[in-house]
Parts: sequence; C-alpha cells; structure tokens
Amino acid sequence: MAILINENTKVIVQGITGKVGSRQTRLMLDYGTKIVAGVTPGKGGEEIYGVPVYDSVKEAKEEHRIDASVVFVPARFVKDTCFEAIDAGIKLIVLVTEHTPVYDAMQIKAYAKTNRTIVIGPTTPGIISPSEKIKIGILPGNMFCPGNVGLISRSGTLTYEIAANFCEGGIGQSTAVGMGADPVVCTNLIDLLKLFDEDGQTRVVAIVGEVGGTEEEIAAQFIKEKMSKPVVAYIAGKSVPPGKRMGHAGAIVERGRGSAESKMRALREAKVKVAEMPENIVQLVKEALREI
Amino acid sequence: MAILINENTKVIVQGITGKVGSRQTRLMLDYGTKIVAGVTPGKGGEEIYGVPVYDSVKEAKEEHRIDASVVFVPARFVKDTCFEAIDAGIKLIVLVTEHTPVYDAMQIKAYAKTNRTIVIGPTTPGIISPSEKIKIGILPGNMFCPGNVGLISRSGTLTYEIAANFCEGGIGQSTAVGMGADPVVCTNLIDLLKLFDEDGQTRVVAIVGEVGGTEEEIAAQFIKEKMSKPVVAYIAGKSVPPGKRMGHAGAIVERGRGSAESKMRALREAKVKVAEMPENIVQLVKEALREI
Amino acid sequence: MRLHEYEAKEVFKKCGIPVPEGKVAFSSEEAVRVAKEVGLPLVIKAQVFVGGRGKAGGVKFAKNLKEVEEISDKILKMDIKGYKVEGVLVEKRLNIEKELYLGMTIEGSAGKPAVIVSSEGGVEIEETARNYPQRISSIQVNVFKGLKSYEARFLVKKLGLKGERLFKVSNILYNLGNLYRNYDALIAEVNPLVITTEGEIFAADAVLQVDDSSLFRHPELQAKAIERIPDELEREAKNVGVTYVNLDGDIGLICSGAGLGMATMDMVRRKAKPANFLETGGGMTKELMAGALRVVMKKKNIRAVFINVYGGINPIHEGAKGVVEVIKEDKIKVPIVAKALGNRQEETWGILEEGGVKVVKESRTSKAIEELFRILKERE
Amino acid sequence: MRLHEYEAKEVFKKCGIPVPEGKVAFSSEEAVRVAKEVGLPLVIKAQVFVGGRGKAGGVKFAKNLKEVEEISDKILKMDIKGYKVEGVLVEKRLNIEKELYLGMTIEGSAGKPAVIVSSEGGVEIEETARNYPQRISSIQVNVFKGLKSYEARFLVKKLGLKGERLFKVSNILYNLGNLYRNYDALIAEVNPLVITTEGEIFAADAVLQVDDSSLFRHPELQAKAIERIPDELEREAKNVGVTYVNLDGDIGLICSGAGLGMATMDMVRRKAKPANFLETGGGMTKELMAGALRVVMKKKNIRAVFINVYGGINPIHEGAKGVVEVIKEDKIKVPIVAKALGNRQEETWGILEEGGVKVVKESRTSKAIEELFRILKERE
Repeated sequence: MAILINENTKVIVQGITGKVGSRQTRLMLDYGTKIVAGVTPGKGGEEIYGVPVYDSVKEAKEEHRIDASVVFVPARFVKDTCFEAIDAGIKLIVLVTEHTPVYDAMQIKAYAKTNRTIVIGPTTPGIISPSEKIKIGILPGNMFCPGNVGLISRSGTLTYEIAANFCEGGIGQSTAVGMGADPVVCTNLIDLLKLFDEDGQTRVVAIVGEVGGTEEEIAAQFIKEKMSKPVVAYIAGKSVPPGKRMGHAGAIVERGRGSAESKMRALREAKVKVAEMPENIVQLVKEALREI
Repeated sequence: MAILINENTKVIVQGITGKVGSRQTRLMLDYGTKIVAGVTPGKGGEEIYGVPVYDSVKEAKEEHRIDASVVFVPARFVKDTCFEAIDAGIKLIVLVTEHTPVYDAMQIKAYAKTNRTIVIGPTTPGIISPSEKIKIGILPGNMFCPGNVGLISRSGTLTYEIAANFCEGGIGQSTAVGMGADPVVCTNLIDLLKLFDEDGQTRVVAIVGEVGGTEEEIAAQFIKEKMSKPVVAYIAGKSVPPGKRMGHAGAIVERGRGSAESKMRALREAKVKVAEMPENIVQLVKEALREI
Repeated sequence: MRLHEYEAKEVFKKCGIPVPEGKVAFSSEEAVRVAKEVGLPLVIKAQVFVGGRGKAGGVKFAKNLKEVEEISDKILKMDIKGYKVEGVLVEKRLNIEKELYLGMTIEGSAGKPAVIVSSEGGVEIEETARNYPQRISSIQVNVFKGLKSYEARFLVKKLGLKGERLFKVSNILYNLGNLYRNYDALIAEVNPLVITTEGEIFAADAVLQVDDSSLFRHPELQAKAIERIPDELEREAKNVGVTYVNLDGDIGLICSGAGLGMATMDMVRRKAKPANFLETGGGMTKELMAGALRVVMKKKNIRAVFINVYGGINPIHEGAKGVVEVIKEDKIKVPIVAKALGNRQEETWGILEEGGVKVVKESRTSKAIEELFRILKERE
Repeated sequence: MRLHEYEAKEVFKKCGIPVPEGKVAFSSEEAVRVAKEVGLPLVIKAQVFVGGRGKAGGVKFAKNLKEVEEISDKILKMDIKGYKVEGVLVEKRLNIEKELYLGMTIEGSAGKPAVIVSSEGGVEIEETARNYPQRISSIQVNVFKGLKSYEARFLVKKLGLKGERLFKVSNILYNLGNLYRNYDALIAEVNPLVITTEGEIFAADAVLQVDDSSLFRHPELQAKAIERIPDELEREAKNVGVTYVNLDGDIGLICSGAGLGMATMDMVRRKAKPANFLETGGGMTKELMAGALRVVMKKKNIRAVFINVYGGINPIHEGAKGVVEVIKEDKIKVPIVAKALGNRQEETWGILEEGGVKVVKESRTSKAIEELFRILKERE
C-alpha cells in the first residue's frame, strides 16, 4: 500500500482545460491515474482526452465517485477552488499552482483542517506511487520506480533527480510526495512522516529538505520521539546567503531561522543520517535497509 | 424559575466605567443583580460602586464565577467585546449597545452559535425576572412585578408601558426579555418562545412585536405547530408608511415584507389573540389564563 | 444610507462590475457635453431617491443632441412623488438581448447575507417572487468566509447560462459579494444585468444601500450621509440628534423609544393624523428635547403636541426643562399633553405643569390620547 | 516586496498607527525644506533595503538646519553594504521614555499569523529571543477572524503597561493586525514603538513586507514591485521571467527548479564560487532560456556556465534552442556544460551538442559538475 493514494483512487482535475491542466491530464492518464472528471467553470459539457468536463465539482460529484482533486487553476482562483472541493467533500487535494498568496494558503489550511481534508501544496509537484500506477500532479512518471522507500520532498525537480538516482541504485519508492515550497504548506512534514510510519509498504523514509522555515527542525523532534522507521535526509541550500530568497517563496534564511546547518544539526541529533550531496542519500537508504 | 437568568446568576459589565455603564450598574445592583466584576481595558484595578474593574474578561474570570455579561461599549467595539466574552466561555451576553453595524451583528450571531452562547440584542433593553430579583440591562425595575407571564418584546419603552399595564392589572411577569430592534438580532423570537414553553413558572407568553423583518411570521408557524402554552400579541406600527424607517433600524416596511398586517394575519392564523392597543394585551392575557 | 445610481455605479465599477459608459450631469448643458463624450444613442435617467421613476417619466431615450438637451432639461425640473430630481445619468444606450437580476440583501432571521438571482431582470424582485417564484434562486452566505465563487456559479447556472456567459456573470456576482461585505451593504442590487446583442455584459442599474451604523468604517460616505437626507425637517432632526419622520397630519408627536412611538402613532391615527414620528433615542438632554419640540413645531398646521416619554435610561426631568423653555421662548399656543413616567417622574410633572403642559399621570397611552382629544374638542 | 520605511509609515499612519511627523527627501535641499516644515531637532534616516544602517552611520541626529544639510548630503551619498541609499527620512526627534517591540509574522509550520511583542524595543527581535526570551510574548491569530482586540490587550498587558497606555498600545497592535491582513503582509513590525517623555506614542521605525504572490490584490504596490529590486541583473531577470540571485563567484548556473538549483549551487561551491542562482520556473520557452543565459553572461568574469534542467512540466528541447541561439549570436566562448533529463531528452541533447554545449548524460548532478571542472582544468 502507498500513502494517501492507491490504484483505486478516483481523481478530478480542477482547471482541466488550461494549458498545463490539459497537458498534465494526458500524462497522468498515460501513467494509469484514474481521472474521472475535470472542472472548468463555463466549459461544462466539453471533453479533454475523453474526460468529461463540468462547471462545478458538485456536478462532477453527482456523476462520479471522487477521492481526490488536483488543482491547476491560476493563483488568484486557488482559494475558492480549494474551498469548492472541500465543501464538496473531497478528502485529498493536490494543489500544484505556484504563487498562491500566503494568506490564502493559510485560510485553505485552516478550512481543510476543520473539514478533515488533506491538502498537499501549494506549489507541490504532486504525489506518485509507482506500484499503484498512479500519480497526481506533475511528477514525471519515468523517473520513479516501485519499492519501499517513502520519499518526502520540498522540491520539484530535485525530487526527480533523487528518485532517478534511487532507481539507478535499485531502490524503489512506495510513495513520493512533494510537500510544496511555499512559506505555508497545508500538509506538514510531520504529517507525512506519520503516514509513512504507519504504511505497510514503506521501510525507510527519505526527506529532501531545503533552507527556510522550521519544518525539518520540528520533524526532527518527532522522529526522535515517535518514529519507528529509519529516516535519512538531504538538505539543499548550504551555500545560500542569508536574506536571499532562492526561487521558492519559502526558501529564505532570515531572522535567524531556517539555515541548512540548523536543519542538519537537528536531524543528526535525532539520529537521522544526512547526506552531503543528493546522490549520497541512495547509499544512506541502502545502509538503513541493511540495518533493519 | 425564570428563563435565561435566576437569582444566582453572576454578571459582569463590559464597559462598566462609561457613563451609561456605570449608571446602569448602580441600578442593577439596587435591584438585586449579582454583579461580580466589570471590564474596561486600561481601567483594571479601579472600582465602580464596589465592583472591581478588570482589563479583560479573562482576568475577571480568574477571580470570579461568571454566568452572564452585559455590554455597554460603543458600537465600534461591540464585535470584539462580544468575541472576548464568547472566547472566555461566558454563555449569556446581553448586548445593549445601539447602532452596532449589521455585519458585525451577523458575525457575532454566527460565532455565538458555534460556541453555544446566547446573545440577546443588539439594541436590547435587557432581561428582567422580578421574582428572582435580577435584571440585566436597562429595563427599569419598578415597572415590572413577579408573576407567570413570559414577555418578549422588540421594543424598549413600549415594554415598560405594557409591563406597567400588566402590573396595574394584577398580572406579573416570569421573565421579560427585550429582543432588540435591529435588522439582525442574535437571538430570535422563536428561540425565546421555546425557552418560555419549557419554563415551569411561565403560563402565558405575550409578544410585543413591531413592523419590519419576518420574526413574527416565522414565530407564528412555530406557535401553530409546536407551542403548548397560549400566546397573545401586540404589533406596533400599523400606521407606518412603507419605506420609512421608524427609529429602530429594523422597523421598516420594505420590499413587500414586514408590515403589521402581515404579522397580525400570521399570528391570528396561528390562533394567537392579537391586541389592537398595547393596553388590551392585559385583557387577552387574563382571558388566556382563565382558559388554561 | 442609499447611494444615487451614479454613485453606486462608481463603486460597482471599482469592484469589477462593468457598467455602461456614462456620466452624471446636473444641467442640460452638462448633459450635452457628456453626450458628446459618450456618443449617441443614449439613455437619460433621473437621479432621485424614490422608486418608480420609469413610470413617472424619469427615464428616456435620446437619439440626438437636441433630444439630450430637451429631455435632461425636463427631467432635471421634475419632482417624482415629492422628491426632487438631483441630477441625470447620461449613459450609452444598450442593445438588450437578455436581462437578469442579481442582488444581495440580509436574511434578517437567519442573520446572514442572502444572494438572490433571477432570470427576470428589469422588474422588482418582489414582483417576480409573487408571480414567478420558480425563476428565483437564492443562497445564504457564510459571514466569515464570504460568498465563494463556486456558490456564485451554482446560482448563475440556475439562470440557464452556459460557457463564457456562465463564467462572466458568476464573476460579476462574486464581485458583488465582495462589494457587499467591503461596503457594509444592506442591499446591493444589479437590476437589470444586461447581456447585449453584442455579447457584452453590463449592470444597467445599480442599487447600493449602506448600513448607517457602519459609516465610521466608511469616512468617504459618512461625510455625505446627512446632506443626503432629502426631507429638510428630517435633516434638521438628525442634527438635533433625534429620529424624525415627516407624515401628512397635524398632531405632533415626541416619544422616547421607537416601539412606543409607533404604538402612539397607531393610537392617534384612530382619530386624527399624526404630523410626524419622532423618537428621542436614549441620550435625552434639555437641549435635545428643546430641539425636538422646535422641529415638530416647524410644520405650519400643528394642532397639538403629544409627548410620551419614559425615564429609564433618559433623564426626563431634564427633557421637561427643554420643553417648557421652548413653550415660553417660542410662545407656543397649541395644547401640549404629556405622559411621562419612570425615574424622577414627580419632578418632571412639576416642571411640565408649571410650564403649561397638561400632564396625564397614567400608564396607558390611550388614556392620555383621549385627554388630548378632549382638550382639542374643548377648544373648538 | 519590502517597502521603504517612509512608505511603510504612510501605510501605518493610514491604518491608525501614529508615526512621528516627518517626510522623505531625495536631496539635501529637500531635506532642509522638510526640516523647516517639521521643526528641529530632527533625526535623519537612510532609506535603504538592508539592515544595520544605524551601525553603518545611516541614522543621525540634527540640531540645526546646517546639520540637516550636511548630514543628509552625506547619507544620500552613502552605500550601505553595497546598497545605494535611495533617500532620507527627515523626522521629528522623539524624547524617548520607553521603547517596545510590536511585530507580526507568519508561523509557517502552524500556517497562522503570529503576533510578537517584547519590552525590548530598538533591538532585533531575534537578539531578544536569544538573550531575554522571557521578555517576549506571542500568540497565533485565527485566519478567518483576525487578531481580536482583547488578544492584543492580553499581549500588551504582558509588557507591564497599565491604564491609558495599555489601552493605546493595544489599539495600535490591533490596528497592526488589521493592516497585516489587509496588506497581505509577511512581516509587519514596529521597532521601536516609542513612548515619549510627554506620554505620546509613535512607531519610530516601521517594517512592512508584502507577499509578492498577493500583489494582484494591491495594484498600487504591484506597479512599484519590479523597479524596487535593487540589483540590476535581478531586475532584468525578473523581466525575462526567471528568478536570479546575484552571488560573488564566476560559475554561471541555470537550473529548472529551486531545490535543484540550491543543490547544484551547494555542489559547485565545493570547488568554486557560483556567480549566481538562477531558476527558470515552470514556464520554459526558447525565449526564456535565451534571456536567462544572457542575464547570466552579463557578469564580466564568468568562467563557465552549468545548465541543469528537467523536462517534467518544461519543454527542455525548446529551452535548448534558446541556449544555442545565444551561444551563436553572442559568440560565447566560455565552456557550457549541460545536464538535461526528462521528456524529449534525446532531442534536447542533439540540439545542445550541435550548438557546442557539452552534454552530460547522467542523472547525478555531481558527475556533471566534475565534468565541468575537468573541462575548465583542461583549458588552463
């Protein structure tokens, strides 16, 4: 079993008729994802690659079972799009859109919590489970392979690289999740660690962190006290000068918080092995698997 | 027993150091109300007629048991004042302040509901229970007398007049409640009818309504279907021309709703006897008491 | 506080609701200038605070500049149901394909804003509610989260719109929802929302009524609020600090409390016509009562004044001093009857009686009114 | 987007947070004019987008007009930590009795705004957190209901304020809470909040950083956002549509993805200094990659360029065309090494190799970087 998704997960695409939405729908379908419907207000009745388009989630829900939604709408519409999915009772939302206003992200996070909905993102590349033949989001399927490592990353392309390194080293993934790289993400690192700790398929968890925020520091505490499975990590951004924002809105070392050193220190104190270079994490996972 | 309050109800006054707040505190104390504390930010440590003043409800609550709050703060502070009381766990709030913005009243109403708090008002003259020797608000004590009529009114001074008429006619009140005269009140007529229907002391309920809104029409439906005790009513504003706002923000016949005729018709259809003049309601109550 | 159509349209435009090209004019010359700017054909609409201006001839089309001048001149000189026309809105005439109704109001009993849409644009929503209730859809709005865009789409879809139109109209409704909240509106209405034969969408009329109690949050509106009251006596009363509504009778009324005021009015109405409704509010002073009596007496035909006040929150003995001062200074000859109960009532009675007011010491308003009519009859 | 102190103070003032009398000046003559208006004594403060201006001599007192002229002239000509001083804020000098700290920021992990207050004003809050954590109080704010006024009072009371001061300062904090939400702030800070010996209260310094992603809601700020970027290359990159951070080395970097970009930077850093961080984002086109390479090459000392891109959401074959076009047109001589994987990678490799780029067909970035350094060594 994977975390969050499995081969039976039925997915809708919010913003399916946009350029990115339609292209990624094609790629998800090709990978095996069961996309049952799309939503674009005003485009109800159209079809995208055989997927019926509705004006609203409610209408889509009247016709289909829906377990998850993936959101590709422009940033200014993100809040209402997520509220629509939450109000319609969808319990997993993968929010790919970049540049969502932080206040909106905070409101989505709060509203999702009240309604027991899991929102991954904003700015997530998505979720993929190779053994379940499902991906939700923009992760390229050919860089991942089935296995028993749970991969949690705050980045996009760096995740692909590490996944590819894993596959070349013979290490597959149970599920890979991109947390998103904004100052506020709706699902925290610690939430995902808990899920992987309970997942039968996962034997080791690999974290790909980066500078900014305190997610890794908080997670380190959890790993030390509660986590039963071994965890390894890589943290990007050791050479980031303070005060400089590195592409990701959340990737900034400022006001004395969020440096790579602080994260690596916290993780090492929690007995997490931390790789110096992305590719080294493969070796660390192999060692961890041997030691179990 | 009265509804909402009884002789053991411990009350705080929010806005106790203002002109109206302090004067009404004196009158409530004289009547027998157990006022345990007052709150005015920045005046913590002072005393008003022997009542200790605190900077916050939380601080007052650390020192006293509090069952109810009465609010006299200026309109622009009303929302936050009520939120403070609600967050501090107070379950009854009597909101006397006039001219509260309607949007704020709507937010108070929603927040109170989520937190199972009863808010009477805004623009309420308050609650009084003569047999329990307690009044919360500005109702003049000498115009009310103990008895078994539940009195619900949307007005202030008209309530005094009707109560005085009752007392002269030998009819006392179990509890009298002013609902408030704004377009949105936090406790509806129907909520108070339910309470009186369950109250052991109350045998008949008298409603003093007025033009504007649809409270009486909705209540009529409830009376017809659910209410076990007899109800009588008077509706003020038969001669109000449409489109004219009569002092109370809610007292306006507009967009085809809220006329005295519509209210009287609805009540009469629910077998409620409706008085032509305020004083006639006394006779109607007497008849109802005889018929029980 | 109700805004003029042209003011409401400025707000609507700022909030992302498209309105037809146009401008307000306060003279026919100005109207012609606007016409040249905007281009023909045009519609010329009376700016007046009363409904039914269309039937009263306050909305006319103009095909050329001569018509613009003549029509606006005529409309600017009109009185509609006793209200002065304060300007004309000169607007591009639309080629109407479809008219819809979008509105927001307060669902008082639920304590929530309600959004109402109807496929019947251009008629009053109450009329549609009576005649074609099935053409109306409505939902209530969460007061903390506001109208959500998918809720707007849900409603607009019920109007039978599809595609681009569904998207555009729901966007307008969503913007109306934000406007409603940001401006503390009691009513915000687009009626009709016009879809033109060219496929463009405009709010052809705009209603915006702002909660008076919220004006401290809207200083730009607060400044206009008093001058905005059309009735001169009502404006004057506002300055005194009391609520006054001008009625068409000759018995002056002064009451403390709106409910009591309405009940008093109802009782007087059984035998005569009240000249006004006047409610003192809870801040009575000597000056306030003096001002109140003076406003009431400004009407020429007043036959008598009835004062009905309670000393709960109000110091009625102070108010009494104001009353007798005005009687003396202004040499008031018509009979004044008062019922005054509550704190310090005896003191109040003394002051009033000394000043020539007939005091009825009785808790039933009807008895006091009987006394008033008895005195009036005596005088005849 | 960070506002200048003087801009932030304009916002603060509008939102009910009192600021000292003063004005910005962009020349010493203007500063003297402001000084005459405001009155002596004054404080003159460099307006510059970098911390530590005080220690760098960017904040000075002036007792007379001559000093105003000399000091502002000097400050206006300063460079602080490489940042140009863009103006001086000429403000009434305050007689300080007490300095406090009020701030709001995002508690990222909780996903809520956090209010922070401290009795240590005038020093950085991080420093206080290290040295006197017990002097700091903080709470998190409900994102739908905002900061409530009693919560503000609760915090301010912890600073030991009583009476009138408790009331006034909590009001300021409450207003800061509203400002924070209405302006989509990431950081809003009053440090110090000064209580003067006369008992007045002022925000003596003001920090306001607005969420870049929210600028569509703040058109008045959006207009300023790009011109606001102090570094010329960073500004240019913004216009190209990529994120560029100027660093002090000589190896140019172009990566798709910020995480990958940082990891690449870290790995290059082991042997040489990166000239920049550059992240393409998810909207790669031929033009975007061409523009990106041109921005990178604008630095004079570039020894080599490393390109590290993934074809997930991005069409890397299109990007490759842009790269080879620039190499040809701009006659680039320094070695360019690329690692490009994902959709259409073979096509991409072909285009790059044809254009003279050394392609490393390998999934480990470290190996590609090794190749880059091997080539560089060869060339020496």
